[in-house]
Amino acid sequence: MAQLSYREAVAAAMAQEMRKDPNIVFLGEDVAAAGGVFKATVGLLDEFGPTRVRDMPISEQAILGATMGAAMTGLRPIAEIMFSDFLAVCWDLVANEIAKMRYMTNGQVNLPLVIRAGNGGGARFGAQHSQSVENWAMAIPGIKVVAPSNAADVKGLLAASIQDPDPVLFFEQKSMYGLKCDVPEGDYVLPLGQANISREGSDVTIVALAAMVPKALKAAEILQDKHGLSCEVIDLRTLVPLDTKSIIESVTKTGRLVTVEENPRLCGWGAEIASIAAEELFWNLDAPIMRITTPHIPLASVDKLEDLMIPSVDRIVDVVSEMD
Amino acid sequence: MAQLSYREAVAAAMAQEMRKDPNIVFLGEDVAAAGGVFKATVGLLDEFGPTRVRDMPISEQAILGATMGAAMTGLRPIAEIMFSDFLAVCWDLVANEIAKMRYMTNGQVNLPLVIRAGNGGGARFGAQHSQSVENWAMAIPGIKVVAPSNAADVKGLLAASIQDPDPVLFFEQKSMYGLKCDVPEGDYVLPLGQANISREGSDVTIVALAAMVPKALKAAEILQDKHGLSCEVIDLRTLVPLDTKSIIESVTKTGRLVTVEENPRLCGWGAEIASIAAEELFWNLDAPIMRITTPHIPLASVDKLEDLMIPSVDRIVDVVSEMD
Amino acid sequence: MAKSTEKAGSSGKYPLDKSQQLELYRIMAECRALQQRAHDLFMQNLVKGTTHLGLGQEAIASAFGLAMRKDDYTFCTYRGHNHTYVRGITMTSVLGEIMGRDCGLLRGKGGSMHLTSVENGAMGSYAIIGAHMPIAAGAAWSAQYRGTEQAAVCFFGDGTTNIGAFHEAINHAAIWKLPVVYVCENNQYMEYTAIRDVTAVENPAADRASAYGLESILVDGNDAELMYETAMTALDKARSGGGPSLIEASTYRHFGHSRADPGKYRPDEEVAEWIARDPLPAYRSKLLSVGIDESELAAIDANTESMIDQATEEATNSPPPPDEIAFTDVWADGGAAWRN
Amino acid sequence: MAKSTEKAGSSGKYPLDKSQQLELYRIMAECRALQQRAHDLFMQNLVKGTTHLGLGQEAIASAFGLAMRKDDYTFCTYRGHNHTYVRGITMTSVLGEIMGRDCGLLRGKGGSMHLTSVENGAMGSYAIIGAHMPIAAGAAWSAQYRGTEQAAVCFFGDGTTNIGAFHEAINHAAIWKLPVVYVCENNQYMEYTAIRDVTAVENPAADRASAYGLESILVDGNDAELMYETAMTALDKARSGGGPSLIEASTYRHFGHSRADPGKYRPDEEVAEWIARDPLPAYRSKLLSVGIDESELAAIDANTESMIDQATEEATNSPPPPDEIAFTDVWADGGAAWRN
Ligand SMILES: Cc1ncc(C[n+]2csc(CCOP(=O)(O)OP(=O)(O)O)c2C)c(N)n1
Ligand SMILES: Cc1ncc(C[n+]2csc(CCOP(=O)(O)OP(=O)(O)O)c2C)c(N)n1
Ligand SMILES: [Mg+2]
Ligand SMILES: [Mg+2]
Repeated sequence: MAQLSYREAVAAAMAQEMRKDPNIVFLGEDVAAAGGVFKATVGLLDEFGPTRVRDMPISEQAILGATMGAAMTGLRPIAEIMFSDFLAVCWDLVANEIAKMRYMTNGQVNLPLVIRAGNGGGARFGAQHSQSVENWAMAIPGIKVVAPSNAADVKGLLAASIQDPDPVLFFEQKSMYGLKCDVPEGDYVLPLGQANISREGSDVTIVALAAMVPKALKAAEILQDKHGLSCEVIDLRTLVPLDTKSIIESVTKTGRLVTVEENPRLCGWGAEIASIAAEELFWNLDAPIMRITTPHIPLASVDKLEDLMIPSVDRIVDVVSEMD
Repeated sequence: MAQLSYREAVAAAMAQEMRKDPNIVFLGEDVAAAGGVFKATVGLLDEFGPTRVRDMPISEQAILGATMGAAMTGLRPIAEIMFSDFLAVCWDLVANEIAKMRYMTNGQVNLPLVIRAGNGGGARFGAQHSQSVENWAMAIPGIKVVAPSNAADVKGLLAASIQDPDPVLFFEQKSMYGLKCDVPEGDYVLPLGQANISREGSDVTIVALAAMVPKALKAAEILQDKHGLSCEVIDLRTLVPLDTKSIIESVTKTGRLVTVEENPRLCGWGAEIASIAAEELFWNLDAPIMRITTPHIPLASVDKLEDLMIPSVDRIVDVVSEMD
Repeated sequence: MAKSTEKAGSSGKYPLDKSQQLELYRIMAECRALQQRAHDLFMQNLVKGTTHLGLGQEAIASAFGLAMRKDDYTFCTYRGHNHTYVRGITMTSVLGEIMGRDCGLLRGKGGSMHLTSVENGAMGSYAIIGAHMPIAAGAAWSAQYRGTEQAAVCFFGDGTTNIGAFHEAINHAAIWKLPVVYVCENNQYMEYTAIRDVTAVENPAADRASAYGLESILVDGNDAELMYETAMTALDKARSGGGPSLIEASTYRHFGHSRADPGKYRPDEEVAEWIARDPLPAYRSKLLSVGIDESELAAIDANTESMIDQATEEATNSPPPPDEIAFTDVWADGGAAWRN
Repeated sequence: MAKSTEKAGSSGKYPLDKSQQLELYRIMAECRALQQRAHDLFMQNLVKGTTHLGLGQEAIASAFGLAMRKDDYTFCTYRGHNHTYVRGITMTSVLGEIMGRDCGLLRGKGGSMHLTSVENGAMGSYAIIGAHMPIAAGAAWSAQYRGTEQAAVCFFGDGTTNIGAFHEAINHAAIWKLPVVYVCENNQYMEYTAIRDVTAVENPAADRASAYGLESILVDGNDAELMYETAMTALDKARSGGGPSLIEASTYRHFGHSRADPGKYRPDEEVAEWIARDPLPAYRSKLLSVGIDESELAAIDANTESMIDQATEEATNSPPPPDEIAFTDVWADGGAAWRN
């Protein structure tokens, strides 16, 4: 095991896969010579050269269009959209083209591609550079959605996303790029669609994603120590495919469900999971299902206000400890 | 009362408001000379002239950008995005600019604008021209979302949207443009954020929107006749603001909740409402909450397959009649 | 980077021999029959959903069909029957698709606007304006990267030149010198609005070529042999590393924009003038004038007619697709599951 | 529609009198002080979030600041401190915003990238590349419709010329003859990538003007008086119904792209060459050379320094914003409620 940061794990996973398959190519803005504005792709240009690692103009539609066209014709491209907020300028390519092409053509078109994007708040970048838009992606049939919570998962899940035959939107948590953890060396691939039980517990199931996972774990500790509550924390890792099995098993055991999501409140993935539980686990539930989210408001820039908006450890503790 | 079609009600509402306020202007593709590809704006060019009713190039970003810039500086523009699927090519303007500008500027910017778009399936247009994307809009804080189910509501709600000081995304149901009903003559405005109890009942609450409303009503009839079930049908009419009060009152009475939505399954407005009920009405519920949706699949083109995918009267009857 | 508003004449660099001429005529005639039949079937209420016909515009797709290598890629729009047909699919599969039959190219899942035949290099018909332009650049990038000397050809309309994706795609193709040929079929209208009313320059594509460091190419899109020469020139350039081309070919659609549109916004004289320049009879006359025997053309015509009749029968007799396929092929594993 | 790669010289049509010259110098000096102080505060760790400085590019915003009418509209980017400041806001409000204080222009809700002062016609700083270009066209449309002879000015970078919204906005402005002035500040780089590496033409804005039927305008953006003349020409044209202009002004940012960037991708000689062309000392020398007394400039310098010191103190002493405002002003009623 080596200690790698979240950003280093991005480059490690890409390099691992690019070494194996010369058809993997990579493009984006400032990704080659500069190694990415988040420095997550440093070293790839040096190792793989300028025909495989390429800088693009500020043309997100051209980036994703090129990615799609290349994937249709034998390559396995990886694209970087710098901030996930910018998916809005190329959403047509994601939602209308990439996600629908295989289905519309009765299965003729293969799209083995990955779109990486920096996601989420906490960096005080303001409303247009801090959004968590994993729920935008989850709402579109035909695209897989991954959002890892630590460097080890970044390596394993990004490798899996690159190997996957379907289009994957891979959300990297901007606020976590610097965080290190033990990451398996050598070839390391995790399955898509398998949640991680980050902490076992018997009283309440807390479902979280990406930056919300460490907060949920911290809250679970406090809830155990201060309130004697045993929380099971599920790190979803991927939203599509969704590991409903793990959720169902856990809630069947605990009888209580709380979701913690960073996206704004309405129509988030928490609502999807809460609804699944309200249909399929209704008779197992001992208490109302609680969703903890960023309020349905654009994000403020200044630290003090941003911190009020994004779910905090305290809010999780408060909500869980007050559950019936 | 006059009988008007859904499309005639669009033109009627726009004309009603444009007569009162010379700062209301209208732009879109093929909307002026041609009266819109759905013929929903026929007559407006003749009545209000070419400085108020304007044809645009195929430049959706320019259309919504112009709309936003004009709204910021004293006009009250109405934009048409022909098919709601095309919102994907100008989603940045909706999600990142229009929805966030007032908040980011600490309340400085007024955006009294309306974006009208033809929404939904049933016309056999295939996956890129048939989507129901009201859930995309609901997921974005800062934009109001309206989707009427009949011509009378079109008139009242479109008038209200035009008068509203905030940006409104107004979804017109493509498959309903030809449907007529009694529409109040003269000045007619309905409040935004007020659901309509389309049918009263005591056993089950069915929440529906737009084209799903007549289906829910038809299903309610059958459920009464064949199964002796008394269904209350709520036509949401607007998703933001959301009339949770009407939903809560109804479910408190019936103890059962079913949502019927046309958008694909994951993260739809049905999930939002089911989650609200699972949190706030948990102790009032007598049965699992059921969501009826289009499956999480792009839409097929041919009638036979499209009809299998979009919720039908039969599916509503089946689900409701089998509820515990 | 020269700018020209003059239409190009023939360079004589790619003369067609007689067999090629007959082949070009055959392709055009078949496209025409297909479009006419699609229209007739619609009038008989046998077409489901919308259709966008390229009747009147066949010379462009046909010339490219003849000029392209089998392994080249095409990208086209909802008005893509001709462009897809010329790559080698059957008439039955087109008629079946628009009629919603199981024999349809996509078994009814895509519909008229999405004809695609990957095995023939027809990489899709796209219904959101502009989207396929950057996608075509991607296919060209792939060919360049793999070193195959394949080219990608991307057809689009005049109205498409005003959307952002047009700009991004062509700049990208130019800076990476991608082997892609962008072909603007200027049929003078977007849906119901004349292109001149909404465009800052007279020739919506040709007058913008210089913004990407490209040559301005403006041709008569109803002149089949000139289109062939234009296609060959651009394809050769693409294959030899010379980068992209942007071609503007002027033409006209004889019918309205789509099945719903009678096309009444167009002045009668304008329609008449363009119908007089119909590319198919024009090419027929030309072939007669260069000495090709009328019987050879008549044989092609007769064969075309029997093909389209047979296709109509096959499609009409084909059942609708089975229910199950509504729920397949979202993912590479053939399924549609989003959960375990 | 002439195409030019030569930079324009002065026409002498808009000579500045001495008071205007001193005013232009003052505005530039204040912008410079503001940018330098923002940088220093960042180095002291007092800036929250990101900042994008326009240090080195002040001549452009300043000249427009002088040239514009009070009721004109400006639209700018995340690199918008100068453009917003010249419309009449206080230094305190800028420093307060980047430091996250209650005295900030947006009370911390927007941050460095979103400075806006509607009462001064500064209609927003936009952080998604290209978006403000069509929005500026909308403001110009509003002015045209209301018949006010206001103009909208939209500042953007070289990198922005490759995104779709650029294309859509300028075509729209051209066909409607909107009173909008598009100003490309070509500082040679997008974030870390040289613009020449990703653009099909040498001059990313000027070489594309002809694609919209516009004149190609290429100017030295570090020459304050030439910028003033260029601004006046374009504004007069806009007000008199002559339609939009597209100006490319070459310049350079002295620092990196944003606070996180040391700017190491730029060759030392290139940086040195551009610093030698710093617009502020250049204008100072020019004023001295035309006979303005050094004491007059020194008085401006001294006043600027005391202004920026006072603003720093005010901002530093301002508390952070109160919690409540996080939950206000989503809607026109001042609230954030999405349900009843
Ligand atoms: C982004 C987008 N905007 C609008 C439309 C609706 N639409 C379909 S075809 C069309 C006209 C296209 O004109 P042109 O590019 O000239 O092609 P033509 O139909 O003439 O072949 C329009 C506006 C669309 N499909 N996509
Ligand atoms: C749509 C979009 N893509 C990418 C970015 C990230 N980004 C921010 S600034 C910038 C460079 C912009 O370059 P330029 O237009 O030359 O302006 P400058 O920063 O030089 O003033 C980029 C790529 C963005 N904000 N929006
Ligand atoms: Mg056209
Ligand atoms: Mg720049």
